[in-house]
Amino acid sequence: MIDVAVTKRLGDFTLDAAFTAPAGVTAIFGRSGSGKSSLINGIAGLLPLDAGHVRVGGTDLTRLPVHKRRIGYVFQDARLFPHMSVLQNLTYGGSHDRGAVIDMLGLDDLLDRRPASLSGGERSRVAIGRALMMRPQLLLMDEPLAALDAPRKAEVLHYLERLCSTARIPIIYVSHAMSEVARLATTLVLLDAGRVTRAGPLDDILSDPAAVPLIGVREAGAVLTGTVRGLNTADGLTEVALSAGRLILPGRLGSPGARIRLRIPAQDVILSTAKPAGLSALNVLRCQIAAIEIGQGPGVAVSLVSGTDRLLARITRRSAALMGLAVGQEVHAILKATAMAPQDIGGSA
Amino acid sequence: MIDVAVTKRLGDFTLDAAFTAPAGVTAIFGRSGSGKSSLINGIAGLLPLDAGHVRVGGTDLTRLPVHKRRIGYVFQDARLFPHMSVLQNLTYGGSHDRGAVIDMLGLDDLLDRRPASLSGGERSRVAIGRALMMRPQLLLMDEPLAALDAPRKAEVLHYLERLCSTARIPIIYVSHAMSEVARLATTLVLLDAGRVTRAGPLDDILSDPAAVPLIGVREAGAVLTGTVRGLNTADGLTEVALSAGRLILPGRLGSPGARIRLRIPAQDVILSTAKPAGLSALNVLRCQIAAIEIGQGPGVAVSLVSGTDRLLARITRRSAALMGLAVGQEVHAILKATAMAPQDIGGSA
Amino acid sequence: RDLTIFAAASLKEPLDQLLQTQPGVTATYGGSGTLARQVMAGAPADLVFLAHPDWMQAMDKAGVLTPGTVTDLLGNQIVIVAPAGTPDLALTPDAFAAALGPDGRLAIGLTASVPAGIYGAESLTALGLWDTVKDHLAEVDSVRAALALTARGEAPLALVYRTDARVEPAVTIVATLPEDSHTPILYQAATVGPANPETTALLDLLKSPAGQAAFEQAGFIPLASH
Amino acid sequence: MSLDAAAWAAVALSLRVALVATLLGLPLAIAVAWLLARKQFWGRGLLNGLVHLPLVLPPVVTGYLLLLAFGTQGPIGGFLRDTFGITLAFRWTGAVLAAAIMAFPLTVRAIRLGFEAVPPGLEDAAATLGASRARVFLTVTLPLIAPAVLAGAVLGFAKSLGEFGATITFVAAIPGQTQTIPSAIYALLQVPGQDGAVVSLVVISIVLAMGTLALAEWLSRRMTARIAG
Amino acid sequence: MSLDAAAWAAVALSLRVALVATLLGLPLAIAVAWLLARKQFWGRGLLNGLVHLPLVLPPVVTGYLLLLAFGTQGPIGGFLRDTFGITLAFRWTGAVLAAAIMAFPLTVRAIRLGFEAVPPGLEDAAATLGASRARVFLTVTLPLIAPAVLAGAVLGFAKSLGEFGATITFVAAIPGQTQTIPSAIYALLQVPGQDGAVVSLVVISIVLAMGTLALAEWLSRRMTARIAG
Ligand SMILES: Nc1ncnc2c1ncn2[C@@H]1O[C@H](COP(=O)(O)OP(=O)(O)OP(=O)(O)O)[C@@H](O)[C@H]1O
Ligand SMILES: Nc1ncnc2c1ncn2[C@@H]1O[C@H](COP(=O)(O)OP(=O)(O)OP(=O)(O)O)[C@@H](O)[C@H]1O
Ligand code: MOO
Ligand SMILES: [Mg+2]
Ligand SMILES: [Mg+2]
Repeated sequence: MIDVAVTKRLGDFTLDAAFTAPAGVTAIFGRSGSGKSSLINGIAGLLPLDAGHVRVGGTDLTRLPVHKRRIGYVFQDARLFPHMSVLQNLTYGGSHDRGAVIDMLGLDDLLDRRPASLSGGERSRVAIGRALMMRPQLLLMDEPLAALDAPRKAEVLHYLERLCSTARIPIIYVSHAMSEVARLATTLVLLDAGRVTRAGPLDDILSDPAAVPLIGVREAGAVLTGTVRGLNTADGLTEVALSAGRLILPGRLGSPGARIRLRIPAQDVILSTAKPAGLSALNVLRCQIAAIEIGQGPGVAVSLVSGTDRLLARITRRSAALMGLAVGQEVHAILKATAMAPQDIGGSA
Repeated sequence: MIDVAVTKRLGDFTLDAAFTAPAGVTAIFGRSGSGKSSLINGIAGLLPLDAGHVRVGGTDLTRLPVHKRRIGYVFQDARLFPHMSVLQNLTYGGSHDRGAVIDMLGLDDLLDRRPASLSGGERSRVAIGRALMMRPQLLLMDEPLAALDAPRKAEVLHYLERLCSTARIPIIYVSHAMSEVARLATTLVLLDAGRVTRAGPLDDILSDPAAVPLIGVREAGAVLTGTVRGLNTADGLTEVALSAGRLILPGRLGSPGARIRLRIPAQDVILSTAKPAGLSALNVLRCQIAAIEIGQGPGVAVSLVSGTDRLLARITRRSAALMGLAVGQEVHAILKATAMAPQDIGGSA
Repeated sequence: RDLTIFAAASLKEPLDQLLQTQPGVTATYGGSGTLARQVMAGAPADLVFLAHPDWMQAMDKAGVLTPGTVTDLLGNQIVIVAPAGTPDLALTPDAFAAALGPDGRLAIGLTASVPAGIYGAESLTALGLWDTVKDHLAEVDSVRAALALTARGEAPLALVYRTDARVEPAVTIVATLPEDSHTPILYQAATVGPANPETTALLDLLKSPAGQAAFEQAGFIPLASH
Repeated sequence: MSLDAAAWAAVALSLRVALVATLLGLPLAIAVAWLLARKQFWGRGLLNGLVHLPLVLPPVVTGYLLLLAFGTQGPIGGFLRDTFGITLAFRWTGAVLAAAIMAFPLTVRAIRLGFEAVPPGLEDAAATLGASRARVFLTVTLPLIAPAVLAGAVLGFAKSLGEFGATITFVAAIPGQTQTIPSAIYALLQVPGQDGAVVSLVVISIVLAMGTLALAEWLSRRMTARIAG
Repeated sequence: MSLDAAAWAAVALSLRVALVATLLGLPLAIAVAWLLARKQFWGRGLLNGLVHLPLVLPPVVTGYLLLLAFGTQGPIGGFLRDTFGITLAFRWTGAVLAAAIMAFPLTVRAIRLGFEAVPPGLEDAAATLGASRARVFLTVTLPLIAPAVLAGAVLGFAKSLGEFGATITFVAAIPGQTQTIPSAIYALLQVPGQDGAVVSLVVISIVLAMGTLALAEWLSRRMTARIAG
């Protein structure tokens, strides 16, 4: 449980943000300059607050000096120690999971090098590794993956998920990329001009048509939890049961019985009034339309219910009219299996 | 026309990369540590070369000192001058398009501030503006948008497109994000461990099923060029003609007659053997299967021809089997109109 | 027990020579004012040997000297030197003005503090030369620095002790200031602290004919007589 | 205070000498610091040694060497007199030279540290923006090392105020011309019973130094504040 | 070379004094530089002034002040003698004190510039990694300012080698005890015909200084190379 309230004037900018979050990953999402870095600096104790408090797991850290807070911090700029080797940097705060971290981040060949000769992405990997090896009681990450390429990003995300679920370390994660956020986070805090505009469980906010303008058209979508039913080793697909149907997803996503999180971006959902046939898309869910939200642009957000799960679809206004969609109507939601690539499929929540 | 050959040893790492590119945007794509920054440092004249040459538009810059090359450079780290205001930083190399650049980058309120008090994203916006205002003969950009939020990213991409097509400034663009690259670039250079593994027109490489492993599953896809036919102001959709069909896309994409570039990621394409009906997806193209590439994982890359256009679809192996797909077969490709959000739709090439 | 003499820097050469026969006695040299202040601050000196009586008096008054041991040991002469080869100089304003020229300078120890400067100013005043030279002085912190200025040809004239002038080949003595034009130049010595046979013996050595001869050889005028 | 006109003249002269020495020495100090910090060349070690020499040698020796080189009979002094009509010996200008040379190692060191602390990428960035080496230096490097230049100037100014040995040996202590505060203090110290005047001059020195330091701190804080935003 | 035993003793003593003064002065210089660079407190300006004082005052005055305070009759000197049995006046330890004090402003300035150039975020980063203030200082700050500390030490060492006025005033020039190279040169300068010995000692000074500088440059280059990777 994290309970944070931070008030601070910085020139013309005023940060006045408070939120509480359960264990797990809390994503802080907001435009450039909205105060994300300042907020987590306040949590780390690096920004002296005008007022506020920081509580983690019931302990009040507000009055503790930075080094006693045991809060790991991956800075937006890497802040490696230039006079130390990569290995010395990594182990400065501890060397928990040393081998695993070095492996995951591909740092093996870099251990003797000095930060000055590293590439941008190599630097940020070292910075991530350094914060992980201290095994903090709370981990702050400020756009940690911005400089990483896609395969490495996927690996690190996977590790963070495991860290969060097995080691139970809460993470506060700042990012512009909703795909990262959605995969990891259980709680979402939306920040705008120094204030929290929305905070709560990620699934609720992402599948709320009213939140689409706050999050951005491309980022909205549902996050579902399903149970692994079985794995077909021949074609590498996994069957996942939802409350009212099943999905066939690529990859080995866990052993039967495991619970996993799936993000289904609103724009990847196709609606059909007739039951589709002869399609390459393997996944079709029967749904009922719960709400239709007409936005400013050419799009319409359609909120769907399938069993106890909620989905969000974004289609054109013209399609909605042509299909004659109405609240209460039964429709088929078509999801492409490949569209849910590893990056968007999270481990158990 | 850009003609670059760069050889340089850096510790254990050897950069040995050469490519030529026509005017327009050349994307350099490669994993972290593959030598992207070193390569463009060599082009800018900041990394003394062991051997090689740099020619831009027929002029040999190899022997020119950095400041005479007129090559704008947006660094991976912003490198703002800490003792100057934002405005002084911006105009240090010139003040071409001052108003437009300040507007586009939303820098108006920051002009009197010092870099030390800027947020990460604000810093990188100033760095971009500074390079643009010098109106260079070649623009190098090293992951310039990594710290920007999605709406700002879209704006900057749009501006860069205009810059490239109206001011005819060639751009060399380093990025991990294929969505940025695909939208902007005409030429793609793939770098791996200091060597060029593939270089050529973007469309060819992206729609080549054989290049999928090099680029990454999620990034592969076709880039098509179409002509704007008309705009429906009522529902905000634009009709675009391809060589053998038409697409309905969201947003105002240009006046009738304008040529625009469309990126269609392979994983966003659904195939159907029957002509689909009652779908929310507005776009269905009749295609013929040109090739089927079976990969390592659960996916299959299907290369399609529609008129003179080439598309790439990525579906599961199971679907391919169920549908009995074969080379030469006629299929329907279903594309969601909203899936082609502004970010993936480029201006005329 | 080792004994230490605090002596004016100008005495270095003959005193060192004399002490070669006295193992266990070392000499420490410096400006007279500095040495006197150090002795008053408790410096481990057994005997002081200075170039001007003023500081002797100050020490005596401060009670650091063995009462009644202040002894006149040596005299000296002050002379005017010029670069080698210069003819003799008459002690008249005109001759001095001519020798100095429009912007030539007379190098001299600080007239307020360096003993040679104090004696020199007194003498030049008595001889009616002060007004001629007073705006043409180059005051320096030691006689040796004054000598160097003339030896280097920077100053056409320098006022120094005869003892210094003798050994510098680059200069020649062009005038000797009469002894009655200034208070007698006195090098005094005294023992420090309570009376003590060893220090008394040392003072006696300086007074002895052998001691006096060593200084006379260096150009000083012996004043101590048994 | 119990000071006569000569003493006040010494105060005025000391200020003038220290100020001029600092200002004249600064450009050269910046150039030498730049060479030492940024360039590898034959004789670099020698130059570095030469710069530090006035620190290592007793001031009197430095004064004597100045006399040999810059006296009217010396090679450089003769050249200066014959060519430009400049005389240094026994002039306040000579005191300036002595002070500048004695202060030089201090100033150079501080500025060199400044050069070495400039973030490497910024000058590159300026060059890509089309700035010539000179412009990069004036608009990027120099402003960034300004605090170090200021620190060097303050050290040099303080040293110039306190310089005694080299000055009196080179240009003597001519009241109103070359008699600086330290020479005046030295003279007073050699005379019994002048302690009051000595204390006055020492207090003046201290006040001057404190004033300079306060001014420098204020300037430096302003510079840092400008960078901090 | 035409040097007698006393002159060689002066060389050995100078080296010892300069070395000990530099090493003993360094920790205090680092502490004071840290205070001046990082802390705002009442009396900061005063401390800064006090540190610079030996630079501004004629060395002889500093020597007298030392004599007044640390002499056997002085308050601190008396205390040290009565409490710890330490005597400084007229001992080589006093020469160390004089050299350390004269070198102090130079050393402090260089180190202070080092502190001011430490990138601000790195110490924060170390603190988030659980490092106490002391550990941050020892493992991050100090290594980062090492080149500045080295520069300060070199300046201080050079100054200590060359220090004359304060030393001779505080501890006199007792051969074998307190007579350093500069005092030996001074004494030789008083004697006609000793120019050869003077030149020898000057050359030895220069050689010592050059050697120190070369060593320092080498060390500094090694440090920078380690950071550059
Ligand atoms: N001085 C050096 N010594 C050893 N290796 C070096 C040196 N400089 C760079 N390298 C290595 O060269 C490789 C290329 O670096 P570069 O910065 O060009 O990579 P990049 O492609 O830009 O990576 P990123 O996407 O992470 O920024 C990296 O593996 C880096 O570690
Ligand atoms: N000292 C200061 N004076 C004035 N404004 C400041 C100061 N420090 C920060 N700000 C402003 O506060 C706002 C919040 O900054 P912060 O770094 O927290 O943003 P952010 O959300 O992390 O942005 P980004 O995504 O670009 O990193 C910014 O607009 C910044 O310009
Ligand atoms: O080196 Mo000094 O003794 O300060 O002039
Ligand atoms: Mg930020
Ligand atoms: Mg890079």
